[in-house]
Amino acid sequence: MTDSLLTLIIFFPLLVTVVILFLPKDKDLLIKEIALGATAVQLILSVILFFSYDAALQPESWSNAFQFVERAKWISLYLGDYGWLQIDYFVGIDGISLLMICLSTFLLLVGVVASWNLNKNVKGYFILYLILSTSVVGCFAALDFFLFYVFFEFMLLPMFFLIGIWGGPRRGYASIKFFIYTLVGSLFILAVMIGLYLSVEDSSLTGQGQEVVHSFSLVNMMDGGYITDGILTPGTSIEFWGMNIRWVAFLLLMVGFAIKLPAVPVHTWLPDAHVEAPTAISVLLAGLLLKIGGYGFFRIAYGIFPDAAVNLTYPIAIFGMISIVYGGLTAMAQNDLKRMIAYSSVSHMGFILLGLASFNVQGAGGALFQMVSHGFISGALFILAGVIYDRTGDRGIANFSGLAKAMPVFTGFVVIFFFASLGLPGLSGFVGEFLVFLGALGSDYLPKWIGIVSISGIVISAAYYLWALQRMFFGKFWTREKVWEQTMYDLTGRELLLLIPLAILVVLLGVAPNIILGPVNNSIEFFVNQCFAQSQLYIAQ
Amino acid sequence: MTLIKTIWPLIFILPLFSGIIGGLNSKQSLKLSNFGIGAGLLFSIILVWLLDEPLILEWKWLEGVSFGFSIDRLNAMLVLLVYLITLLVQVFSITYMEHDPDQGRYTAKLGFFAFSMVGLLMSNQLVTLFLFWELVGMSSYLLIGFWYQEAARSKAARQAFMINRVADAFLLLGVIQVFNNGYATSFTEILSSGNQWDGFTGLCFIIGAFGKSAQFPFYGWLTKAMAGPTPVSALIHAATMVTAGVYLLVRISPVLIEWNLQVIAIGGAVTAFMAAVAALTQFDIKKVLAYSTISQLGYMILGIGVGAYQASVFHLWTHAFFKAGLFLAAGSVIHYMHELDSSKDAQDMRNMGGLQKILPVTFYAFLICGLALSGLPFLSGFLSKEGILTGSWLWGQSTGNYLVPVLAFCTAGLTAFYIGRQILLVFFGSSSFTQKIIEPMLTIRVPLIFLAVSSLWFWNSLNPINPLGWFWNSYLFADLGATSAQHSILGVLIGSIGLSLAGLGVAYWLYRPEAELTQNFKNSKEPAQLVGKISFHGWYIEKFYDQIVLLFSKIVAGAGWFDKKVIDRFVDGMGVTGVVMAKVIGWFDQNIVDGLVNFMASISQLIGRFVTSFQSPKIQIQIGWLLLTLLVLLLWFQFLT
Amino acid sequence: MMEAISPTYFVFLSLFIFCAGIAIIIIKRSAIFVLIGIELMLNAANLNLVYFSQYDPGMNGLMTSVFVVVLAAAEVAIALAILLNIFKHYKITDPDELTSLKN
Amino acid sequence: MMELSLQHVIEELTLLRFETALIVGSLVLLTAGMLSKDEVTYKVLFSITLLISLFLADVRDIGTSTSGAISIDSLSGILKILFAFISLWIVFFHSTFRRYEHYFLLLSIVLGSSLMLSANHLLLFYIAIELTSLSSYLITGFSFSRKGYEAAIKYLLFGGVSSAIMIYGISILYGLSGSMLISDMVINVQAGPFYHVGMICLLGGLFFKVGLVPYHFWVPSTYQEAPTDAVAILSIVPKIAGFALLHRVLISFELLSDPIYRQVIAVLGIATVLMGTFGALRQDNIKRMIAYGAIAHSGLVLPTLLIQGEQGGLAFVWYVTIYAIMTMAIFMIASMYEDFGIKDVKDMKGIGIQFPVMGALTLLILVAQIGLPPTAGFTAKFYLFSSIWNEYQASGATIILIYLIVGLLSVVLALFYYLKIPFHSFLGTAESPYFGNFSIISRSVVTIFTIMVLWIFLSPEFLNKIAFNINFIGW
Repeated sequence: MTDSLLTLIIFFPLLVTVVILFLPKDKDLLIKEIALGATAVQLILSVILFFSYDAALQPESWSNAFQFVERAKWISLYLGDYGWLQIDYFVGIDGISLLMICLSTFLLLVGVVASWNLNKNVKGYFILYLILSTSVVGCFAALDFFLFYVFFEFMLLPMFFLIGIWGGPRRGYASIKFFIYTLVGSLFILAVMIGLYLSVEDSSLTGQGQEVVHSFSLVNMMDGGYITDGILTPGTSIEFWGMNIRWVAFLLLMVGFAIKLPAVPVHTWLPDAHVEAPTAISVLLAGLLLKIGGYGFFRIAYGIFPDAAVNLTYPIAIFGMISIVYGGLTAMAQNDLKRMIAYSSVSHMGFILLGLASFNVQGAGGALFQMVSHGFISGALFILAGVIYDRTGDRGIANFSGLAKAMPVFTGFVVIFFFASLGLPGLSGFVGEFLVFLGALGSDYLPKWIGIVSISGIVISAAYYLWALQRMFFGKFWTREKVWEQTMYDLTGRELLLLIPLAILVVLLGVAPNIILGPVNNSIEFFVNQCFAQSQLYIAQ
Repeated sequence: MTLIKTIWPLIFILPLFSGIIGGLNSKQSLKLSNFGIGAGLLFSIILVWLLDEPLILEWKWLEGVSFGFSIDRLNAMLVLLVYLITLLVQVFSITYMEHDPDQGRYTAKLGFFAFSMVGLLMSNQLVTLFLFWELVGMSSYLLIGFWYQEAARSKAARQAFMINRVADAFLLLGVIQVFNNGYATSFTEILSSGNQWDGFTGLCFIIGAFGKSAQFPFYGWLTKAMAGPTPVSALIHAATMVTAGVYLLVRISPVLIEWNLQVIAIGGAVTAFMAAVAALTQFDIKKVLAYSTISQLGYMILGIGVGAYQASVFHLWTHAFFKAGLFLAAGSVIHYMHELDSSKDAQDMRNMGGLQKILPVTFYAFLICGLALSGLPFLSGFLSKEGILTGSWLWGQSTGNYLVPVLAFCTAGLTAFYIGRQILLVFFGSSSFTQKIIEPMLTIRVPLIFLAVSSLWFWNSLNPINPLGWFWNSYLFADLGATSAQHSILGVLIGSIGLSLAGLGVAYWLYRPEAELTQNFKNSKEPAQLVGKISFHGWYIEKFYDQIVLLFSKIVAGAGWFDKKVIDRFVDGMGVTGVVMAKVIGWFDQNIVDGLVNFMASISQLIGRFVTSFQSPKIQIQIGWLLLTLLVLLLWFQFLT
Repeated sequence: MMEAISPTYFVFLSLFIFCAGIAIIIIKRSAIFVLIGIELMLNAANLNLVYFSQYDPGMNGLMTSVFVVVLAAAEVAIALAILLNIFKHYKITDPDELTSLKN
Repeated sequence: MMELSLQHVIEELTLLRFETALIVGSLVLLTAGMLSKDEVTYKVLFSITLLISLFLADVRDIGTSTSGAISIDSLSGILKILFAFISLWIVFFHSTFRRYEHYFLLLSIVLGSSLMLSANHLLLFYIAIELTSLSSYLITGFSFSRKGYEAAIKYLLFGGVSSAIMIYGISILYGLSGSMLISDMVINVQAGPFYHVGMICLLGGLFFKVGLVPYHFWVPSTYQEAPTDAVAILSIVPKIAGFALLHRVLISFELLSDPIYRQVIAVLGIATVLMGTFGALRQDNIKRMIAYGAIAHSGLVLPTLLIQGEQGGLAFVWYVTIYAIMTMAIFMIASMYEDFGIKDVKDMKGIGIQFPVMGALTLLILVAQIGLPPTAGFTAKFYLFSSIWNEYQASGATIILIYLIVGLLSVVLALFYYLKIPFHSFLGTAESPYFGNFSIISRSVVTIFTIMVLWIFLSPEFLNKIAFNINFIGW
C-alpha cells in the first residue's frame, strides 16, 4: 500500500471533487461533510506517511535521497534537431517535503471546519477548495520541474476565485493583485525552467537513441546531469549584463519565490489578499501558500544552483533582515487586526530567508521549523481575527477595547497565540527564531551585525503584538457600535474545536521541537552538506 | 537519595498544579492553592536537608542543544526562599483580595509565576534558563496588568514587559554567542571547566541581568510594576523575580573577565546611589519601597562585582524577608486606607499619619523591617550589608577605584534617611482616623510577625556583628571553593553603624511629629528646586526612554520637515513602542511600494491608449499610416544596406 | 523603324502613375476616389508587367496583366455594392464621416 | 518551352485534388442555393464538400507541377487537413439565418487559402490572395448591419491598397528577374535598391493577410463587425496560409540568411505583439478584444519563421494547430454570448454564477488563450519560448532575446485583459437574472473543444505524429 501512497494523497481530493460535481447545488451540509471526510482521510494518509518515513536514511547523492518515489512516463516530445523532451510524473519526498505535506493536510482540515457556516454557493466553494488542496500537496511532492510548475500555476485559479467570490468588500482588487503578482513570479520561474531543461540531459534515457533526451527531473538537475555546452551548464562563461548566467538564473528563481514568500520589496499583495479573503482561505493562504515560496527556495533555488547560492548569501541575508524589521514596523502602523497579522507574517517569513542564507544546519533547520510553526500560529491568528469579524463584521483594533471582560476564553487564546507569535520561549515561535539566530550568528558567510539587527526583530514584534493586545483586550469594555455589545458572545464549540488542537500543537512544538525536527534532521544535514559539496564542485569547473 | 529524586520533579510541578486548581474555582482558590504551596515548601525543606551533591537531569531538545535541570545547594536554598515568600504572600492576599471578583485568575497567575521562578532557579542549560527567564517576564506582565480594567495599569504592564524584552534580546544574543563560541552551555560545566568568556558575551549577559534586576538604565520598569496588587509587588518585585539577575550573575561570575566584573561593580553602585536619591522625595508609599528595592539590588550586584558574592547571596536572603515584610505592611496600610474611603488615593502618604495606634502589628512589623533595611546592628540587614561594604572597601583598596565604596557608604546613609522619613510620616504624627481595625489574626498578622521576626539577627547568625557567621554560609559555600578571608574591618563596622544612625537621626529631626515639615506635608506639592525634581521623577528615566524612541524614529524617518509635521503630532506620550516610526513606515508601505504596482498598471493603460490612438476610425488615416511605415522601411533599407 | 524606347521611361511612367494613385487615395474625400486611386495603382503595375514581358519568352507578364484587370473589376464591383448599401443607411459616401468604429 | 498539353493539365489536377473538390462542392452549393430556401441543406452540403476534400487531402503526396507553378509538400498537406477540420465546425454555430452565399464565400476563402499554400508562381500567388481577400470583404458585409457595411468597405479599401502595392512589387521583381516562378527567380536577380523596393512591396501583401503591424489596422473593426462564424474562419485559415506562403517566399529568396531582413521582420513581430497586447487592454467589446489578442498571437507565430531547421518548422506547426483550436473555441463562445445580446465585457455581470458550466468552459478557453498550464495554450507558448531560447542560444542575436522577453511580458498582459471576462462573469453581480439558456449543440461542441484543449496539454503525443511525417522541405 505504501508504494502508491503519495499519488493517493495528492489525487484523493480530486476524486472527491468529481463526486461533488454531480451533487445537486442545494445539498450544502452533505457537501461540507464530504469535504470534511476527504480532508480527514488525507490527513490520516499523511500521518501514515510520517510514521512510515524512514528517518535513518543517510543519502549520498540526491538520486537516493527521496522516499516513496513514483515515476511514470508522461510526455515525450520530439524537438527536431535538439533531440527529445522527456517529462514524467515523478513524485517523492524527503524530510523537508514530508513536514510540508503533514502541515498542509492538517491546515486543510482546519480550513474546512473553519468554513463550516458558509452559505453562499457552497458547492463551487468546496470544489475550488479541494482543487487547491490537490495542487498544494502536489507542489510539495513533485520532483519533476514541469510537474512542480504545473501544480504551482494550478494553485492560482482556485485561490483567485476563492478570494474573488467569497471575499470581503475590496475582493476584486485584492484577487487580481494576488493573481498578477504570483503570475509574474511564475514567469521568472518558467524562463529558468526552459533554460534548465535545454541544458540538462538524462543519461539513462539517451542510451537508446543517438539524440539527446532533455529531462525535467529535479533529481537529475540537482545531481548535475548537464550536457557539455548547455547554456546553464556549470562553468559556463556566458555573461548576462556582466553576471554569470547561472547567477542570473538563480536570481530569477529567488525573485519568483520571493514574491510567493513574500519578501519585502514584493510583499504588498499579502495584506490586501489576507484582509479580503474569508477566514478559512486566509488560514490556507498564510499556512500553505507562503510555504510554497519557502519550499521553492529549499528544493529548487538552493538545490539546483548551490554555487550561486553560496556566493549570494550576503544580499539574501540582507533582504531577510529587511523583511523582519520592515515587516514588523509596518505591522505596528496597521489598525486592522488581520492586516497587522499579515504584515507579521511578512516579518516571520524574513526569518526563512535569513536561515537559508546562513548556509548551515542550524539555519536551514530553523528556517524549516519556522515554516511549520508559522503555519500553525498564523492559522490560529487568522481564525481568531475571523471570530471577531464573524460577530461584528469589523476588525479595527481601534473599534474595540476591554474584550477580555466580554470574552475571557477568547482572550486567553489570543494571549497564547500572540505570545507564541512574538517568540516567547516554551511556544513554537521561539524555537524557529532561536535556530535561525544561531545559524545566522554562527555562519561563516554572514557578518555578525546582520544577526544582531534581526534580533531587534523580536523586540519590534513584541511591541506591536502587546500594543494591539492592550488596546483591544484590556481597559473598559467598549465597542464602536452599540449593537455589537450584544453579539460579543464567547467562543462557540466549533471555534474551540479548531483552536484547542492548534494551541496544543504550538505548546508541544515549543517544549519538544525534536518531535518533528528529529526524523527530518538527516535530510536537512544532507541538504546543507550536499549543497556545499555541489557548490565547490561547480565553482571548481 | 531516591527520595530526593522523586520529590524533585514534584517541587517543580506543584505550583503550576496548585495554580490550575486555584484558577478553576475562584471562590476558595487562595485557600486551596495554599495547600499546594505549603506542600511544596515542605518538600523543598526536605530537599535542602538531604541534598549533598548536585543532581542533574538532561535530555536532547534540539540538534546540539539540550534541555536540562540541576539542583545544587545554592538554588535549593533559593527555591526554599521562593516557596516561603509565596506561601506568606498567598496567606496575606486572602484578606487583601477578599472582595476582588476574579480571585481564581489571581491564584492561577501566582501559581504560574511560582512555577516559572522555580524553573528558572533549577534550570542548568542556558537555553532552559532563557526559556524560564522569559516565562517569568510574561507572568510579571500578567500580574502587573491583573486589574486590566484600568487602562493605565495594563499600559504599565506592557511597558514593563517591553523594557524587559529589550534586555532579554541581549541575553538571547549572549546565549547564542555562548553556543557559537563553543563555551560551556550549562552552569555545572561553567563551574567545572571555567574557560573565560569573551567580553562581548559577558556584556550581553550583564545587560540581560541588569534588565531583569532593574539596574541602571533599565530600572524604569520597576516603578511602573507598582501598578500591580501589593502582595504581587511583595512577592515578585521585592523578593523573588528581581533577584533572578543577581542569581544569574552569581552563577556566571567565575567565567567573567576583569572588565566585566568592573562594569558590574560600577553599575551596581551607581544604581544603588541613584535609586536611594530618588526614594527621598516620593509621596507614594509603594514607590519609596520600589526605589529602595532597586537600591538594595544595586548593593547585591555591587557585591558580586567586587568579588564578595557570598555577601551578595546573604544580602539577597535577608533582603527578601525584610523587603517582603515592608511591602506586606504597606499592603495592610493600603488595605486599611482603601476600606476607610476608597475615593482618595490609598497609596498617597500625604493622606496617612498616626496609624501607630490603629494598626499596631503593622506598625511594629514595618518598624523592625525598616530598621533592618537601614542596617542597624542586632538586625539581619546589618549583617549582610556589612559583608558587602567590607568587600567593596577591600576592593577599593586593591584596585584604587574608590568611587564604588564611597557610593556604597552614601547609599547606606540615604537608605536609613528615607526609611526613617517614611516610618515617621506614615505611623507617627496626629492621626485623623478613629476607626480601629483589628487586622484578621491569621491572614495579616501571622505573615507580618513571621517576617518581622525573621529580620532579627539570631535567625541568621549567632554573632550579631560578624557577617561570616551566617548559618547558611558553611552549607552553601563549603563546596563552592575558597572564600576570601572576610574578616570584618573595624573601620567599616563603625562607619556603617554611624551612617545608619546618622540617617535615622536626620530623618527624625526633619520629620518629627511637631516639625513644620510634617505639618504641611499633607498638602505639599512636587519639590521645586532641581535636586528635588530629579529625585521625584526618578532621574527622568521615563523621559529618557521616550527620547530614545523619538531619536530612533527620527533616524528611520529621516526627513527633517517630516518629523516636524508628523512626529511632533504623535510624540505625546506614545511611550516605548515607537508607534510614530511605524506610522511613517505604514504610510510609506501603502503609497510607495504598493503604489509601484498600481503605477505599472496605469502605465500599461496609458501605452494601450497611445497604441490604439493610431487605430483611428477613418480609413484614409489608416492607409496613411501604412504608407508611412512602408516609407520608413524603404529608407531603412536604402541607408542600412 | 525608330529604335526601341529605353526602359527607364516606362519604369518612371509606371512609378508616376503609382504615386498619382496613392496621392488620390490620401487626398480625396470620397470613397469612390479611393477606388479610382486603387485602379490607377493597378494599372501602373499592369504597365510594368506588359513592358517587362517582352524580355520573357513565356509571356507571363501579359497573362498576369489580364488577370490583374479582371480582378480589379471584381473588386470595384464588390466595393460599389457595399457602398450602395452604406448610402442606403448612412446617406454619405465620405469615408471621413464613417467613424462609428472607435479605437 | 515544354508544350502544355491537356494531358499535363489533367495530371496536375491530381496534385490539386483538395482544391478541385472544394470548387465542385461550392458550385453544387450555389445551384442548391437557387432551389431551396432551407438553411439545413446549405449546412449539409457545406460539410459534405469539406469532408470530401478532407478525405482527399493526403500528407504524403509531394511534388511540383510540370510548369513549376504549383508545388506541394507535406507541410501544406497538413495545413490543408487543419483548414478543412477547423472549417467543419462552423455549421454548429447557433446563429441567425445564413444565406447560401454565406457558405459559398466560406468555401471560397478555404479554397483561396489552400491555393496560397501551393502557389509557386507569382501569378497564382496573386490570384490566390485576391480570391481570399475578395471573399472576406464580401463576407464581412454579410452581417447586413450599418456597422457591418462600414467595416466591409474599410476592409476592402485597405485590402485594395495593399494588394495594389503587392502587384506593383511583383511587377518590379518580374522586371528584374524576368520570370514569375519563385524557385528560379532567385537565380538571375541582381540585388539592387530597386530589388528591395519590389521585395518589400511583395512582402507587404503577405503582411496584410497575416495582420502584422503596419497592415493590422483592418483586424479590430473587421473581427468586431463581421458575422462571428465568418470571423472564426477569417482569423484562422487565411492567416495560417499567409504565414506558410510568407515563409516560402523568405526561404526561396534566401532572405532569412540576410541579417537586415531578419531584423526587420523581428522588429515588426515585436511591434505586433506589443500592439496586440497593449491594444487589448482598453477594449470593452469582447470580439474586439479577441481581435487584438489575435494580432498578438500572429506576432508570436512570426519568430518561428525566423528559426532555421526542423525546430522552427515544428514550433510553427504546433503553435498554429493549437492556436486554431483555441481561436475556434473562443469565437464559438463569443457567438453563444451574442445570442444573449452580450456584446461588451461589462454586461456579462454575474452570468458565470447563473450558468456555472458555461462560465467554467469560458474560463478554461481564456486560460488557454493566456497560456497557463492546465491548457494546451501553455504547451504552445512553452514550446515556442524554448525554441526562441534555442535560437538565441545558437545565434546570440539580442533582438531574439528581446523577442523572448516581450513574449513573456505579453503573457502577463494577456492575463490583464483576458481575465476581465471571468472577473465580470463570476465576481460581478447581475442586476437581473438572464433568462433562456445556451443551446445544447453549441454547449456540447464547446465542451468537445475544451476537452481537446485539456487533452493536448495532458498528452501531446499526437503532436509527435505530425512531427514525424513532416519531412521538412528545408524549413
